[in-house]
Amino acid sequence: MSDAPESLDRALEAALFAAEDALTIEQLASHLGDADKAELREALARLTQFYAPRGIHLVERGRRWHFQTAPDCAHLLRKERESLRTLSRAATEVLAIIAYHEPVSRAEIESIRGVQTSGGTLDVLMEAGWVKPAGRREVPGRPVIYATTPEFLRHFGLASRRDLPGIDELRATGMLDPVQEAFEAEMAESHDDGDAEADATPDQR
Amino acid sequence: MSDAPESLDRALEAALFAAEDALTIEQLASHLGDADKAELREALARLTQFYAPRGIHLVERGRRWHFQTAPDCAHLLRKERESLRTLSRAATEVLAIIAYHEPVSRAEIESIRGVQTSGGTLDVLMEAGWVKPAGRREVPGRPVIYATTPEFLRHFGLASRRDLPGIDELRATGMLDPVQEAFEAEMAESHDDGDAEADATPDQR
Amino acid sequence: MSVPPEGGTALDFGGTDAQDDDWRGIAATGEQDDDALYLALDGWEGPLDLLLELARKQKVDLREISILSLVDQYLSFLDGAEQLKLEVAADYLVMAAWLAYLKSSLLLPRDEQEDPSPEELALRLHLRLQRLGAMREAAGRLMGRDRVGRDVFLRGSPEGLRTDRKITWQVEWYDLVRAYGRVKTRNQPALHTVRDRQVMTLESALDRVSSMLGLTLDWMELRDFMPAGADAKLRKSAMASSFVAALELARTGRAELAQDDIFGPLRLRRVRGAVSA
Repeated sequence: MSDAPESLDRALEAALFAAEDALTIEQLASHLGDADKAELREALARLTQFYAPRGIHLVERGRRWHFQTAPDCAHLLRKERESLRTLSRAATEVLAIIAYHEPVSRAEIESIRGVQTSGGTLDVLMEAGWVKPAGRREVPGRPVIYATTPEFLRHFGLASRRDLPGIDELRATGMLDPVQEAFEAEMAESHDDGDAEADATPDQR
Repeated sequence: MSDAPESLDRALEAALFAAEDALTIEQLASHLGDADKAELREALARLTQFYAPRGIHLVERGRRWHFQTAPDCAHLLRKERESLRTLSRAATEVLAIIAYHEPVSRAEIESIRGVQTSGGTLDVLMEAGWVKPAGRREVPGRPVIYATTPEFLRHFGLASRRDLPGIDELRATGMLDPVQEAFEAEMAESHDDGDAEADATPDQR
Repeated sequence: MSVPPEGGTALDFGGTDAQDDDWRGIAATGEQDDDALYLALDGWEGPLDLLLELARKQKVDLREISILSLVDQYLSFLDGAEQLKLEVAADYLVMAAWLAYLKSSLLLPRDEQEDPSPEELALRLHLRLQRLGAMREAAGRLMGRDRVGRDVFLRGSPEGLRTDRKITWQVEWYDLVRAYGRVKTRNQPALHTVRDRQVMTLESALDRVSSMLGLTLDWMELRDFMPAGADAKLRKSAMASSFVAALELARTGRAELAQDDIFGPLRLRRVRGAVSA
C-alpha cells in the first residue's frame, strides 16, 4: 500500500498534517478543490488503516479529522510537555453530567449533584472549550442549557457522544433519566407486582 | 514495511510529529530514553524512505529533522477563494465619473457627484483593478488624480473610452430622465454652441 | 417535613463546590488541627456527596445499600464532629434532621403513614445516590481516556491551512452608464468647464478697427470690420470687440458713429485730422 499512494491520499495527508484544527469532510473537500465526498471518505478510511500501526494516527472526532500521536507513545512525549491543568472534582462531575445528559440546564446539573454549582465551575469548562451554551429550555424562566463541543470530543478521544464510556449501559439502566421519572417508573412497577414498597426499598427491612 | 513498524520508528514519528521545532539526533535520543544514535540514524533513514512517496516528508535541514508537507502538495495549503460581490452604487458612480472625466482628483469627483466620497470607495475600485492613480494635478495641494486602467476596458468590453456613450446617447436612451429644467436649459444652450458633449464625452480632449 | 428538593431552590442542600483538586476522604476528619472537620466538610460536595461516600463504604453496588444503616452512619459522622462550624455545616444539619425523621418513619409501625410514605422518600434518596454515583464513575472514566495533551499529542507546529479570499467585483456596462446618467441628472449644474475658444480681444479689435479706418474717410459699417472667413464663434467675439473698439475710438475723438434707427446698421468713419494709432 505504501508504494504508490493515491494522489487524494497524499493530498489529505498534507492538508490534515498542516491544519491547525481538525477538519470536517466538507472543509477538506473545499480545500482540495471540491473533491468528491464519497471518495474522501474512502480515502480517509484507507489512511486511518494505513496509519493504525504507526506512531501517528488519523482519527475522527465529532465528524472532524485530525492526526495525533499514538496513545502508547505518550510516555515518550509527556516528558517535555507540561501536564494538563487538573480539573477540580466538581468540574469533572459537571462535565460528565453535561456530556451524558446534554443539553442540560444548571438547575438540572444541581439536582443531580445535590449542590449548587458555582459559576466558576462552568466557566472553567467553557474556557477549556469543552462546553458551550446551547440555547434555552422552553420552560418557565427559560434557563440556559449547556452542551459539549467538538473540542470536547477531540480532547477526550471520542468519535461521537455515542462513544462516551458506558453510556449505553447507563441509558439502559435508566441512570440518565430524571429521578422523578425513575421514581414513577419504579412505583408503577412495584404496584404491578402488588407489593409496593417491599421491592422499591429492599434494603430497609 | 508498513505492516509492523519498529517501535523505534513509531516513537520517532510521534516525537517528530508533536515537536514544536525540528529536532537534532541528540534531542531525539534524549527524548527517546537515550536511544542509540546509530540506530536512530538508521530509523530516520528508514522513515525518510517510508514517507518519500507520501503527502508528508521527513526531512533533515541543518542536522535537524522534521516533518513537512510534500513540496508538490504545498499548493494545497493555500487556497484562493473567489467571491463575487456587486459593486456598490456609490462605487459605480465614482467609477463612471472617473471613466468620463479622467484624469480627475477626488475633490473633482466629489464636486461632480455632489456628495463626499469615502476613501474606501476609491480603494475598492483600485483593488478591483479598474482605477489607478495617474500622477498629480499641478494646482495648489497637488491632489492625486485618477484614471481608468486597461483592465477596466477589458471588463466592460470597451475598445477605448470613446466607446462610452455620450450625453446625447444617454438622453436618447432615457438615462437622463427625469431631467431637471435648469439642467435641460443649460444643455440646450451648449448645443447651440456646438460643443455639447465637451463635458460628457472625454474622447474630445 | 418533606424530602429535600432536588436542587435549584432555596431548600437545596446548598453545599459549596470545592475547587481543590483532591478528594479528601473520610480520613481527613482525623487531621490534627481545629479546622479539620470544617475542611473535611468543605471537601465534600455537599451532604449528598457525603452520603454517597458513606454508601460506597457499605457495598459496591449502590442498589444494595441499606438506607437505615446509611442514615446511622451519617448521623454518627456528624455527632462525632464536635468542632462543627455551624454556618458551614447548615446543609449537613438539615440533611441530618431529615434523615433522622426518615429513620424514625421507617421504624414506626406502618398503620398511619402519611403520604408520601417513608419508603417512597427512601427510594428517592436511593435513586439520587445512584445517579450521582453513576455520574461520578462516568467522570472518572472520562478523565481516564487518552486525552489530548496528556496521552496523545497534536502536531507541534502545523503550517496551517490558509484561505486567501479574493473578491471579484461585479458591475455591468449598463450599471456604469446608468450611474453616470444618474450623477449628471443630479448634479450637472454644479460643474462648469470653460473651454478654450477663438476670440478677438479688445486690443486686437482696437488695432484692427483704427488701422482699417485709416484707409478711408468714408462711412463703414461695423459689419465690414469682421475678419473674412471667420467661423460663427469668432465672428460673434469679433463683433462684440469691434463694437467696444468703435465706442472707444469715438470716446477719444478719433472716430464718429452713426446709427439711423434702433438695431439698424452701425456706421463709423475717421474724424478728419485725427491721427490713426
